[in-house]
Order: sequence, then C-alpha cells, then structure tokens
Amino acid sequence: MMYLAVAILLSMLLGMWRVIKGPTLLDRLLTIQLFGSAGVAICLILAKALSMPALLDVALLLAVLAAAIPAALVQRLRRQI
Amino acid sequence: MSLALGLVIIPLLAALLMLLWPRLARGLQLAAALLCTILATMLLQLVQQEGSQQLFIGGWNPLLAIRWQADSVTALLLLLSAVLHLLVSGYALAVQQRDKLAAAFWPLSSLLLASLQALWLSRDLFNLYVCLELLGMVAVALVTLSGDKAMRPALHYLLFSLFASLCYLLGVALLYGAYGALDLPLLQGQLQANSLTAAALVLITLGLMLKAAWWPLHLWLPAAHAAAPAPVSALLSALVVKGPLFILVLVWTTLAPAAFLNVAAYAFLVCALGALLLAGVAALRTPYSKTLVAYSTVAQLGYAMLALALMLSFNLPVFTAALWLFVMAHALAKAACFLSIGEMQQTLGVKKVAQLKGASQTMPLAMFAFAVAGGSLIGLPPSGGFLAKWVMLLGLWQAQQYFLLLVLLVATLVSAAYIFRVVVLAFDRAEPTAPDFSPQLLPQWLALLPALAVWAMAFFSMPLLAILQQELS
Amino acid sequence: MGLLLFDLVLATVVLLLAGTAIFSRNLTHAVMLFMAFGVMMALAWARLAAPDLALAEAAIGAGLTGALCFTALVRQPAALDSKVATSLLPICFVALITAALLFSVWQIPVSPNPALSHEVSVALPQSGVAHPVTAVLLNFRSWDTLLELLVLLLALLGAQQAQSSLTLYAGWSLSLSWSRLLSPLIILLTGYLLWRGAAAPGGAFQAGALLASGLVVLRLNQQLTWLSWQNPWVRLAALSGLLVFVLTGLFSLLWSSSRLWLEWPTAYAGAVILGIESFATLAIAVTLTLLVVGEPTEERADA
Amino acid sequence: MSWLDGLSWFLLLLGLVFFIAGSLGLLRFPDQFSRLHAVTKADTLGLGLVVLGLSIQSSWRETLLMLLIWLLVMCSGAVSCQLLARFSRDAADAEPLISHQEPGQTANSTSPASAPVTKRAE
Repeated sequence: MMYLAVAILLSMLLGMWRVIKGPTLLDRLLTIQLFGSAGVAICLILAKALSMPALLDVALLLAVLAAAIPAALVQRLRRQI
Repeated sequence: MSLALGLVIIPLLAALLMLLWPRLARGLQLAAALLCTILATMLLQLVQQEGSQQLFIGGWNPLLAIRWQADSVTALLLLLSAVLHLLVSGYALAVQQRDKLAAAFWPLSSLLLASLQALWLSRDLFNLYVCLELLGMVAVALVTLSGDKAMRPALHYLLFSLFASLCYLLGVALLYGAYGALDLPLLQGQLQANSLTAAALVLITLGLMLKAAWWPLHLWLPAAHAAAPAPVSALLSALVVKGPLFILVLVWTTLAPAAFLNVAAYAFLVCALGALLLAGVAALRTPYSKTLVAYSTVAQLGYAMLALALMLSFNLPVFTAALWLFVMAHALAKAACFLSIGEMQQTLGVKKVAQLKGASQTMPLAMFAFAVAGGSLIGLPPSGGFLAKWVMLLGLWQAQQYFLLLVLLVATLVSAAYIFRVVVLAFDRAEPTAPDFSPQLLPQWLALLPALAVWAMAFFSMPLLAILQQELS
Repeated sequence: MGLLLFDLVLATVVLLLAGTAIFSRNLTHAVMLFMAFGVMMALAWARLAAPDLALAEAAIGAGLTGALCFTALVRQPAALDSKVATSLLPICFVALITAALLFSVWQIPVSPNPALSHEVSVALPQSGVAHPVTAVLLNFRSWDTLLELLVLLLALLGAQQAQSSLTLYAGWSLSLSWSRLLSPLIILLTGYLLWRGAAAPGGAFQAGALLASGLVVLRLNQQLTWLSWQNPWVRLAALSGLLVFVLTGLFSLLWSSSRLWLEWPTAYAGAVILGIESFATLAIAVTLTLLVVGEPTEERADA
Repeated sequence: MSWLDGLSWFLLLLGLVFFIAGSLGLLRFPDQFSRLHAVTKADTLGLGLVVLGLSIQSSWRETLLMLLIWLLVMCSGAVSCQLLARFSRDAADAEPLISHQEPGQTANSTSPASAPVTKRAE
C-alpha cells in the first residue's frame, strides 16, 4: 500500500516542475490544484495503511480547502481590466 | 494568589473592554493601572509577611499544571511594572491630544502589562515561551503605532523576535524530550551535564539574549526603540527587555547543571564587557537623541549581564541583589529619559542631539528629568543606580575582582560621557532669543516622576535590600 | 520497507520544497511552493500519526497561509524579484543550530518519560473530555491556550497598523454561487470538527481555521460586507473567545468549591470546554478572516 | 475474498496510472488550457479510482466519508477548472501585475488600478 503512496508522491514531484518552469500563472496555480487532489489521495491511503481513521478527517479538510482556496486565490489575484 | 491573579486579569479584561468600546479606553486605562499598582503593593506586603506564594493553575498536580509563584523578587517586579505602567499611562494621557497618539495604544499597553505580569509569575518553561511570544507581539504592535516610518524597524524587530522565540522553543522541546517535564522547580537539579542539555541551554540562552538585546545580538533594538512614540519607547526599554532577562536568570540559576556554570559565566562576562564599553561608545557617537538613549539601554544591560556572570561564578547573595536593583533603577531611569527626550523632541521639533543646545532654558523641567535620570544611569549618588552600583562594588571587593572594579570604573566614565554630552549642550546658553512656543508643563512634570522615583530608591535602600535578602535566605 | 521508502521520499520532497521556496528568485513561485510545502507538511504530520497537527497544518499551511501570502503579494510592485540572501553569517548561525540539534537529538531517549503520559491518562477521566490533546489544551494547560488566543488577536492588532486598502472585485456569478454552495458544507464541517474534538482529533483551532477559509472566500466575493473591525458586533465576535474564557475562569474562581483559577468542576467540565471551544472557534475564524482580507475601503462591482 | 482484493488492487493501480497521466500531462502538454484539463480531469478520476479501491477494503462508514470526499473533489475540480480558465483568459487580455513574462512586457498596463503600482516599481 505504501508503494502506491510513494508512486503518487513521485507523480506530485513531477508536477512540481511546472511551478518552477511556468510560464504562466495558471500553470503554477494548477500545481496547487494537483497537490490538493493528490494530497487527498495520499491521506486516504495513509489512513488505510496506518489504520488510523482519524486521517480521513484530514483528507476531508484538505478536500474542502482544495475546493475553497482556488476560488479565493483567483478572486484575490484578479486585476482591473 | 488571588492578588497576583488580579494583577494579570485586570489589565487583560480592561484591554478587551477597550477594544470593544474605544471611547472608554482612557478611563479604563487609568483605573486598571491604579488598581494594579494597589494590588501589587498589597501582594508585596503579603509576600513579605507570609513568604512566597504558589498556585497551580486549574488545581492539577505539578506535572500537568502550570505553576505560578510569587516570591519577593517577583513581587518587586510586579510592583515595578505596575508603577511604570501607571506613570507612562499618565504621561500618555497628558500628551495624547498633542502627539496624536493612536487609539490602539491603550489596549496594547494594557496587554503589555498583562503579559509582563504573567511572565513574572510563571514558573513553567512552555508557559514562559507563550508569555515571551505575547510580549514580543505586543511590543512589535506598539512600535508600529508610529506609522509608516516605523514599519521597517518593526518588521526587523518581529523577525528577530520570532527567530529568538523559535530558538527558545527548540531548547525547551529538547529539554522536554529528555526530562519529560516543563515545571522549573520540578526540573531543578534534574539536568545532567551532557551534550543534550548543553545544546538545549545554548539554544535557550541564544534566543533569550536575542530577545533581551544583549550585546552582540542587540542590532534590532536601537532602530525599533527610537522609531516608536515616546511612551512606547519608555515601556519597551524599561520593561520589555527585562522579561527575557528574568527568564535567563531563572534558567541559569535554577536549571543549569553546576558543570556548565563557569563557561556560561565567562561567556556572559565577555558580552557584558562588550556591552558596557562598545555600546557605550556607540551611544556617544550617534547623532540622534532617541538613538542615544536606546544605545544606552544596550550598554546598561551590560551591568545586568555582569551581575549574572558574577552570580554564577561566585554564588554571593550580593550580586543577586545588585542584579535586581539594576533592573529596577534602570527601568525607572530609562522611562524618565525616554519621556523627557520625547517631550523635548515633540515640543522643540528636533531629533538630533546637537539641536538640543540651550534646551535647559526652554524646557527646564524636562531637561532636569533627563539629568536626574542620567545621573542614575551613570551611578551618581543619591539614586537607585548608585545603590545598585555600590552593592555590586561591595561584592566585587568581597570577591577580590580588582580588574572588574577597574572595568566598572571605565564603564561609568563612558556612560557619564554620553549623558554629559546631552546635558552640557542643553545648559549651553547659545541662543538668547526666546523661541515662539509654549512648552506644556504637565507632561514635563509627568516625565519627571519616574526620575524622582529612581531618586527615591536611594532613600528606601534598606527596605529594598531587606526584601531582596529575604529572597536569598 | 514501503513505509521507510515513503518516509524517505516525503522527507526529500519536503526539504526540496522548502529549499526551492527559500531560494526562489520570484516571490510568486515562492508562495506557490510554500503552499505545496504546507500540503506536504500536513501529510508528514499524518504519517507521524499526529492527526491533530495534520488538521491544523492542512487548514493553516495549505489553506489560509496561501491566501494571506497572495494578499501581501498583490500589494507588491510588479516584477519584484526578491534578493536571495547571500550573507554568510546567518547561514553559519543556522548551520550551527542545525548541527547542535542533530547532535543532541540522538540523545533523546527513544521512549519518552512515562511519568507524564501516565499522569495524563490518570487525570483524563476528571477532565471532561476523552481526547488527551483536548484535555491538555483546554483543561490541564488552559492558561497557555488563553494566552495563545491573545497572541492571535495581537497579530491582528499589529497587522491593522500596516494595512492599506485593497480593491475587492465582484466575483463571477460562478464563483459567487460556488462559494455560497460551499458555505453550508464548511459550517457543517466546522461543527463536526468542533464536536469531534472532545473525543477525537479536532478542536477549536482547526475548526476556526476552516470556518475562516469559508468566510474569506465569501468576503472576497463581496459578500458579508459587514465583516470589518469597525463593526462593534464583529469586534465582539473576535473577542468572544477570550472574553468567555476569562469570564468562565472568573466564574469558576468565585463559585466553585476549591476556588482555583481556570478549574472546571468535573461534572460540568465537558460542557464548559465545549462552550469555550465554540466561542474560541468563532473568535479564531473572525480574527483570521480579518487578518487575511483586511479592511477593503473600496469595492468594485464589475463582472 | 481474494478476487475482491485483486479488484481493489486493480482499481488502486488504475488510479495511480491516472495520477501519473495527469502529472505527465501537466509537464508535456503544449498550452496552458490543455494542461488545465490534464490536471483537473485525470486527477479527479485517479482519486475516484483510489477511493473505490480503498472502499472495497473498508467499512461502510469510511466508504461513505471517502465517497463524500470524492464528490467534493469532483465538484471543486469542475468549478476551479472554470474559474482558473476564466482568470487566465482575463489575465491574458490585461497583463497581470504579478507578471511571469519578461519584465518589459508589463508596460501596456494602463488601467487606473495598476498605474500607481507600476509607478512605484520604477
């Protein structure tokens, strides 16, 4: 089970390259999105592998924040056109 | 202990109410300050009669709970901070219209008092960290009251303060990991002289030295204290840097294993000499009057370091007395210095030392307050500063440290030089034409009050020494 | 084996993110990397079987810090490149501290002092809650928690001195309805975390941070226009946690049998703790929201 | 029970494949909008498969919670995909203040809101 988590972690690491490379702001925001959903997946796997159901709450919190934060960021970053 | 509790809760509640109803702020401030002073006096009496008091918050046993302890040193410090808060609040009330003091000053200064009182009372390593953090946050918020020009120094102060807190917290975490307790009296004598303890103590000491602006780590202090409004500078220099000093003394006198004491004493001694001489010279060279007073704080803290170093290496009760006398005398004198310099700066509109020429004619009372407080900083009799220095000299004589006697003499000369630099200029009768402003009398009198208090310390030397000796016996 | 590999990869990723965030020349990149770092730290706490910390880190590190940093960032001038510190002195200082830490960490006993955890488990039945973390935070060491609430309030008071106005733009209808749709869910989840806190990981801080993120999203979409420090009711909400805490303490001081500060009678301890936590959640949420959103003076209603 | 376990592992591995596909898409796709699709769609599907795989091995309560999480991520993926795309489209019209192009290209921001800021930068 942990190898699965490692593999997802490595795929996140791959995506991280986009933050550095860019070239647009959207690409970087996308990486945050990726970290959100993959983080939820890893949290779920951890909850199973460590048999700690409390980690499901952490995953739920991460999911809610992954839903709320892009809406906030986009609104904050908007400019007058 | 309900007295001690009142000392913390009253300013805290007052601050919360001030934030809710800003209109009531000034009345609440004065009432809380008066009440705290009365309670602190009562607590001092109680401690003198019945010995030190203890409280375990929540009534749990010492391993779980946070311990409060009011011994005679704590009671004196509680009284000191309450009195200074009262005096500075009085000054702030008198000048708030003219100086356009921000409305946030009242709740913040009240919270400063609450967090200081909580710090003096606490005997728990983690609770002390929380108090330190609180103190740092209040101090930074108070510095920012000066507006945009204070943002940069305030931000530096914040970053240094956070880094220092982090160092302290790491040290505490190491100790907790190794010994499984946070309560100081429980940990007393438990620490073994191994490298883990050494690393923890080094981290704790570095953090606290940074917070207390001890000599090589003082770089944030002059800018921050000089940028703040006068009442704030007075509170910061007089009280805030003493909080970490208090914790440092607690840690090294109760916690540290005996094998480390000598090394630590030497390190503190080097820092003390650096502070006394180099920071004194820096105060002598700076062109701005407020920065001069701020550098003088760094230099004067050298005496406290020296006393701590001597306490650790000689174990003579005289040095403990000297340390706390220094703390009190410096707090009162420095408050008077900042208030009087701030008053002159506000009325005359000058920032540089050189522009204070002839100030003794235009603002005689403020200049008098500065001169009296400066006399205490130098150690001229009769004053609290003299008393502290005298006790220390006695101790040095007893311990036969003639070299340090000489150093103390040189340090006195340096501090005399920077104080007289201002005083001589102010008494210079250079410009006979009267300027076109009318200095207000009331703020000047209020600035004089702490100076008179430090003067009065000399007359209460016997009871003060008796209180401090009671602690040691 | 798999666990060890996971730990190694996670530690590498965390260090990598931290390093790139510090040495990134562009502040926007740094903030993004820092947010990713927050997610990774939450996972690290989850891996270390500390769900309380994982919840807090997820809410603060992965959520609000990002919004806070971006709020600071949009005030910066364009194309601002931060200078990477090249000064050797701080690096040496930090290296020294790291060395001291690494050196001493080996000497910490692997199994911690059993006296304290034994003490906690003995006292737990009298604390009114079943979760040891909550018992420590709101009963055994509630004085620390009270002061920490004060620290948060002070952060807001300090930040208020520095705030300049920022323009808020009306959201697209999509983001508006999304935030409205999300808010009942967030309120529900806040209540869940708060309620769970008595028996399982969760509690006032995590719940407050979550509620704050919901409030931030709504506020940024020009909803909740009354949410400002000028409004006395908002001030009351921001102070309510501390006020209730102190007043409950005074109440226990005056009316409980032993007359001790912050001592909750065993029979009512659970209810008292839940009450304090509810108000603390509200206070934390409002304070964090004001900290992130600030006091916009100018609002624009364009689409 | 072994075929259930086998199914669970199959789903988990399939989820992993989608996660990797999403990351590869983010890396390799030519323009930002296609990259947007890669992340928001592939990862959501990947999470869904992981949830399904895990729920075979879990109690019904945990399954319910995980399905709720998936539902949330699915909705938020759809919405934030839209939001991000709109944001990017608008930002492409008017150069954003936080620029990621060459510094010389920011000169065309003439709007009243951003004018004082650019002045400060000079």
